[in-house]
Amino acid sequence: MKARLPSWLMNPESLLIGLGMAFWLIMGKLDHSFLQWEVQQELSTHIWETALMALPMTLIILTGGIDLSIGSIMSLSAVTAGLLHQAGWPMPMGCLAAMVVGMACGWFNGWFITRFKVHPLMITLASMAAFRGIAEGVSQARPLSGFPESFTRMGNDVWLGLPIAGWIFAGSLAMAAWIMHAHRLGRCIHAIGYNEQAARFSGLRVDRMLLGLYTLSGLSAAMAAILFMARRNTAKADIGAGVELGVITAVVMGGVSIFGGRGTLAGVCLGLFLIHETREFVSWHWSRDELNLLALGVLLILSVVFQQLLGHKRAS
Amino acid sequence: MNPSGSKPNVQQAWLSLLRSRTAGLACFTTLILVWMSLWNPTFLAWSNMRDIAVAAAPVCIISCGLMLVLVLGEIDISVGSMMGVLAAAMGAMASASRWHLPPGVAMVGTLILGVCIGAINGWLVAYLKVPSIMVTLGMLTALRGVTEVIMGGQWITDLPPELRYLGTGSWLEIPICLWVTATVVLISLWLIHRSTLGRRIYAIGSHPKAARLAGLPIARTQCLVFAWTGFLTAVATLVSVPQLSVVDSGIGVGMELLVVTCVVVGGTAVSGGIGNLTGVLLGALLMTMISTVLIFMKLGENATYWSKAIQGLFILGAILLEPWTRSRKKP
Amino acid sequence: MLDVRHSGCNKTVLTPENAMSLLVAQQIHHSYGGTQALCDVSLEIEPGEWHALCGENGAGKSTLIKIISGVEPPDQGNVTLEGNPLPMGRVHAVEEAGVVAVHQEPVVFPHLNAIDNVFVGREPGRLGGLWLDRDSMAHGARQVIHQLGEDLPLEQPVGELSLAQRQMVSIARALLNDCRILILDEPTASLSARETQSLFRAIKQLQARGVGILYVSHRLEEIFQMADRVTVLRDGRMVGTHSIASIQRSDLIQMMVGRPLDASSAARPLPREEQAPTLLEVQGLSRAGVFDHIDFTIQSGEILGLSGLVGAGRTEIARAIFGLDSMDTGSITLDGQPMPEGFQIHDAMDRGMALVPEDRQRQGLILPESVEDNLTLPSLKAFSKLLGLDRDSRGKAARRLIQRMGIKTAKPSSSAQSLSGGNQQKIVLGKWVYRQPRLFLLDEPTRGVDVGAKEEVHRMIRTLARSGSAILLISSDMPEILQLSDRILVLCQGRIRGEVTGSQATAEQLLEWALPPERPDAA
Amino acid sequence: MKHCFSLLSPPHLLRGCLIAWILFLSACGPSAPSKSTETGADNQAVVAPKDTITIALIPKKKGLPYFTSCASGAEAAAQELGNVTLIYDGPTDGSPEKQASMIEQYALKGVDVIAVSPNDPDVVAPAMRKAREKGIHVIAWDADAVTDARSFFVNQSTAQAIAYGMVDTMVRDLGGPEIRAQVAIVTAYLTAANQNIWIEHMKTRMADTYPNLELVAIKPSDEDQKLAFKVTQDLMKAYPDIKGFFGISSVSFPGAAEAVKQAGESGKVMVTGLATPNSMKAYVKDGTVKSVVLWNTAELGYLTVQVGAALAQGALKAGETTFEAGKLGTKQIEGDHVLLGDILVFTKDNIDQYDF
Repeated sequence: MKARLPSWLMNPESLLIGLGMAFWLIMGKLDHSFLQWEVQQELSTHIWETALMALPMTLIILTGGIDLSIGSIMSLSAVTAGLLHQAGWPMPMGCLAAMVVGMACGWFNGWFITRFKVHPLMITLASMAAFRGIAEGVSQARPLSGFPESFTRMGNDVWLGLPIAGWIFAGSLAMAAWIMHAHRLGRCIHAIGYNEQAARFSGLRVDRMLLGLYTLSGLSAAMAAILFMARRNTAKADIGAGVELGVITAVVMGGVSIFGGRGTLAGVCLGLFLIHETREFVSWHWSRDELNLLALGVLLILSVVFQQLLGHKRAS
Repeated sequence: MNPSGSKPNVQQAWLSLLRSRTAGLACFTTLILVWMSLWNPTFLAWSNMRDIAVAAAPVCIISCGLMLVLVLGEIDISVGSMMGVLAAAMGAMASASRWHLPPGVAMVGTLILGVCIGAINGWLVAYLKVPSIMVTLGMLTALRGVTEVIMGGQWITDLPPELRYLGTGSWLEIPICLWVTATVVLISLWLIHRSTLGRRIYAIGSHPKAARLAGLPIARTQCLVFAWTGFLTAVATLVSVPQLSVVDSGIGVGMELLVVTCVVVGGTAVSGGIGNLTGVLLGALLMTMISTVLIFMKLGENATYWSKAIQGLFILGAILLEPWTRSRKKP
Repeated sequence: MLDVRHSGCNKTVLTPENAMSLLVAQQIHHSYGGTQALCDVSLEIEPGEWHALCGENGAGKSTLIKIISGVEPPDQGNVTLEGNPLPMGRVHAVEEAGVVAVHQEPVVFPHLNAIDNVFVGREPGRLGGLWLDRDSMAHGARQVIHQLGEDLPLEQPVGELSLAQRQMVSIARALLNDCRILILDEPTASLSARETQSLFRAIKQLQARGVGILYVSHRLEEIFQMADRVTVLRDGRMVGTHSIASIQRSDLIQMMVGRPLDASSAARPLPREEQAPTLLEVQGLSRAGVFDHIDFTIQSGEILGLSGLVGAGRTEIARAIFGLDSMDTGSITLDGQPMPEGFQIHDAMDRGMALVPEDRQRQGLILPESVEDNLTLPSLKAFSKLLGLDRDSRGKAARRLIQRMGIKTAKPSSSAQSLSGGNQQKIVLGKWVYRQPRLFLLDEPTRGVDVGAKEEVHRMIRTLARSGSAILLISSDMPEILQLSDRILVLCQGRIRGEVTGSQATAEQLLEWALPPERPDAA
Repeated sequence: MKHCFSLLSPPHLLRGCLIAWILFLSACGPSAPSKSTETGADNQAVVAPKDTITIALIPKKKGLPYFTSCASGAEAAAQELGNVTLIYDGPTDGSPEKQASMIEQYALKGVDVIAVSPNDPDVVAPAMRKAREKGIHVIAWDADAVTDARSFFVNQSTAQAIAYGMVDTMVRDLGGPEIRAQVAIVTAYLTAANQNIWIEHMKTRMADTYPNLELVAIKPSDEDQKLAFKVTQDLMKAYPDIKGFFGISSVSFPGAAEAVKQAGESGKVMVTGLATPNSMKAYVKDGTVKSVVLWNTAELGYLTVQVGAALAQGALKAGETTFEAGKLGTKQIEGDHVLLGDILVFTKDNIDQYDF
């Protein structure tokens, strides 16, 4: 209570920045080759899809919901695009169809959630199995590859120092930031997360907004699927398995309250960054995948505990 | 108080039971059993029923614990990885080529380890006030890493016969694991209906703020319930892993999702306060039965690829069962 | 022995009676974060005394109760029961000692039934607590609820009961213990007049047994009716303790508020003379089991009071008019234009309706958000431009509203939960005022609001009516409805029982209409 | 408009970022001089053979005893050669995407040789090609990759040979090609690339050579021994005439064998598949499994490292037909396949001689 830290030091974002700095220092001491720009640039390709899906996930968690089905939506969209490509559709049309399918899946989630008032966790737990199952069924679990080079180039090209996927993420981030900070939707999302009932009583169209957010989440999963296909030149029913855990981990690590309301996009970006750097560095330096699992788990718990302790100090 | 009202009350209770999710699940299960017995009478054979029960046993055991966690308004998604660690630890303790401890010590050690991991989860949740989904999400990842470290790239292929007996032996023609499951269910029934602790768990999950004003020991209860879940996970590990001769490093992968699905399908509210053990057990039975049903339906090869979709729609149906009837009742 | 202990703490002035006091709280200091909630507060309660605790919201009443009942340990000070110090900060031990509290917000667990609720935390057990004694629990619960003169479905989850019944369960929980001191924090806020009376009867019985009662209420008439002594708090400090016979109502208010109240505010409304156009017309509004064939009209500039017991369907009617709930049959016509079939809240809002809900904290406000955000939430669209929100004009509008509604806040960006109840209520009203609605549906606009703020809210309601808005006022507060309404409708069991012009209404008449004709309380 | 931007970067964030940037520079700072020497070393690696060779050996899934025993052979080769640094790492969950990420990492790190056992050839191919463009020798081992994504394949056995081998073993165990029998396959995931290639070849073999074998079901075990066990149990009951199971992943084989054993059908229902001898010893001894098909895994790892080292030193070039593989002697090269040679069949008689 005596020497109180300034308020800008007492929030999750600052804590994450601090952690990030500590990491960079450790990395620099242990293995400076890791910090080279080319290395970072190339390794960044591993995070863009997760990052892209983390944006709508942030908004959804801010409203107090969750979407576990994004990995499965990814696979269904990818399989759609792959099958249509095989059927002779031009790639852009295939991608468009994939996005439509992704949005349809998200809309389906949102519709059930708003229509039946079932907890999003339950609905998306079920649709997670259903969507992947459908993807497996329609593709008969076959890999679909051989996409045109003009398409795969999208996954590998670098423009102004950033991979194409990075630019897509940056664009989406700018849009999400605009929504959250400058548009009235941002206020509404926070309001719904803090107190859905009061938001309804204030005349906010909560159901419509939730429907929109889950659809957006589906769309982002479809876009992630397209980026994946371009990068790895293949579409299959098993892509995106387990990706939802990575996305949710990044979001909660970024200081977004799992109960809704509290959280910022800046925090989520830092969370994504921290997770990405940790994961890449551990396998870069120690080359032991099991340590990676250990490090990520411990990092998540520690960062949340720290956030909690800081938050506690602030409250009392 | 209301002597004339006792009869309608009974009637009302029956009606609400019929409308409840548990009844829906029971109907659903019966329907499947009848339908499958028409399709292929061997489905109802004792051996098949026994095998389904044995497969459902670990899920039931863990669900008994996880249900209480959900009733408390928390969640534990680390049970899958916990099972992996416990299996690895049990194997390493008992294996002749590793620590070579007596089987009894290995058993007790596994149980203690389970309680410890659960208690760590509980401690972080109860005393450091970290949301349980984050704690257990972290544990889910970290414990999987620990499993790999313990295994060290080698599987355990020499479980001692005493441990194998837990998984494969039977008493009075009924497999040991079913006896254990029955015991766990009985203890859980007592815990829920006849113990002070059970009332506390429901009360805290129902309204945490009121629980604080009523002076209930919230943190202690939370810690206890997580430790209990850890203990039950260890029990499930002890009776299910020795059914197989090889302890591999992938044991329990995806278990957390299966168990959460069962508990939720069984009518436990994600927001706490509501949970019915019968429903949860039915849910667990139903979820483990699906794969057997799909095999007995002898679908063609193409349809094999649709089995996951069928499972998914099945879960969706089971979850929507009750809200659907609820929303239909409204004008 | 008692004397020896008391002589040690001689700092407060001890009157001879103090030696006999049942409960003594001495020099309690407590602060939350940086704000001092209680400062040097002392209190004593004698056996069989009905001791009222008064003060505006935020005066520290609830904090004092939390400390005495052991929910929170004080920073300084001690509490003794019959000379023995109470264990601080341990609810369970304090309850064991015989000090039981009924908190403002009913301490009930919605998913448990009434029996479990009554016993939770102190279940009787056989075999050393390993086996719950269900029979004796059911018996005990039935007995204690009977003692309250109430009839509750014991096996039903409490969440399905009405608010009043839940409050009863919460009180039954407190009565279960053989208590020496019973603390009641606004127990009647959600009770109807009849239920209040039966509660008072039960308390009287306890009083006769020598139980000391610490009673908090905003309803001054209750205090003057029942209490023996009253202690007044203001801003966390003691103003004084007085025998109720020795003070006047106006004195008490002045002690609470710290200034004399505007006398004119108590005046009854004048009969309206000019005939204004009809704004809202409700015809044949019905929903099975909730309300039945509701017909009424409101004119512009009129305040229509809707009276009745809690659970009579008042809130539900307001919700249906606002499009929150569906209705079976009936039509709603606003300004000559019928509302479309199955209209939603935003339709109602767009046509100029506003609803101030009964539960301020849960339905009215986003507590963690700022005053500015709360004030502008329903009118965000008005500040939206092509490139997003126009923050300048939004901030300006919020500041204007803060000034106009007289909201006392450090800055527009402080969070709503840091404000007192009265100021929070002003936000809920103010957020609609910006939209300039033509019809206000006010559901208990002054529940749990202190006297001073209540006056301000009343003034605001009058101003709104004078400026031409129609107001539907739902209130359980009889003086309030009598003071404000131009016309009063009384609901009973979902039907309109009677109508009277405000100037002719009497409390007795309203109460008579509100009570069900034959069987009491058909729940 | 201006608010949009000011709010994208709250003041505390700006301050934090500034400090972070300074610290980042300080972390990079001291590395600047050594960085140049490092890149110099990297260039050297591409241009000319050098003293120490770094080989990254990537298995399909780390933690499988099969790959652990391969790694032990690889380690032996590395020690024998003396100038080889061996890195053995792979995804613990067997995710192809993670495997591809690892290939990209090693390519960036500038190792000399990357040896991949692709879990899904299509997914890892782009990463392997990218590594080759960087001048790194990329070879496939254990399972073949897309042809243009690697220079050599250290071939212990092709997918076709493995598949044919399993079918042939099953027929032999059942008692000859004349016997009519229903068989089922318990695979890993329905989407598992390697297993799917094997299944295709097995189907061809059955259709072409053994028309009496009827494949009644292909069921996934999701890499869960428990599920493999349950699926086998169910299949035996749903198809009472079933006579043989193929357990074609390392956990579905023991799972299936255990189910057959517990049903008391040991010796009547045949189980075969690929597995390391240790995990199958019990079943081979009690007759549930007659023969287990595998190769000498340690030698496979050994040969892979030998080939990698030879490539890095320029000793092995495309078009050669033989290769000197240390203590293994001379190995044949067919096209771009370096052949390991003999398949091992473990039976009751010889399984005790192997410990891996």
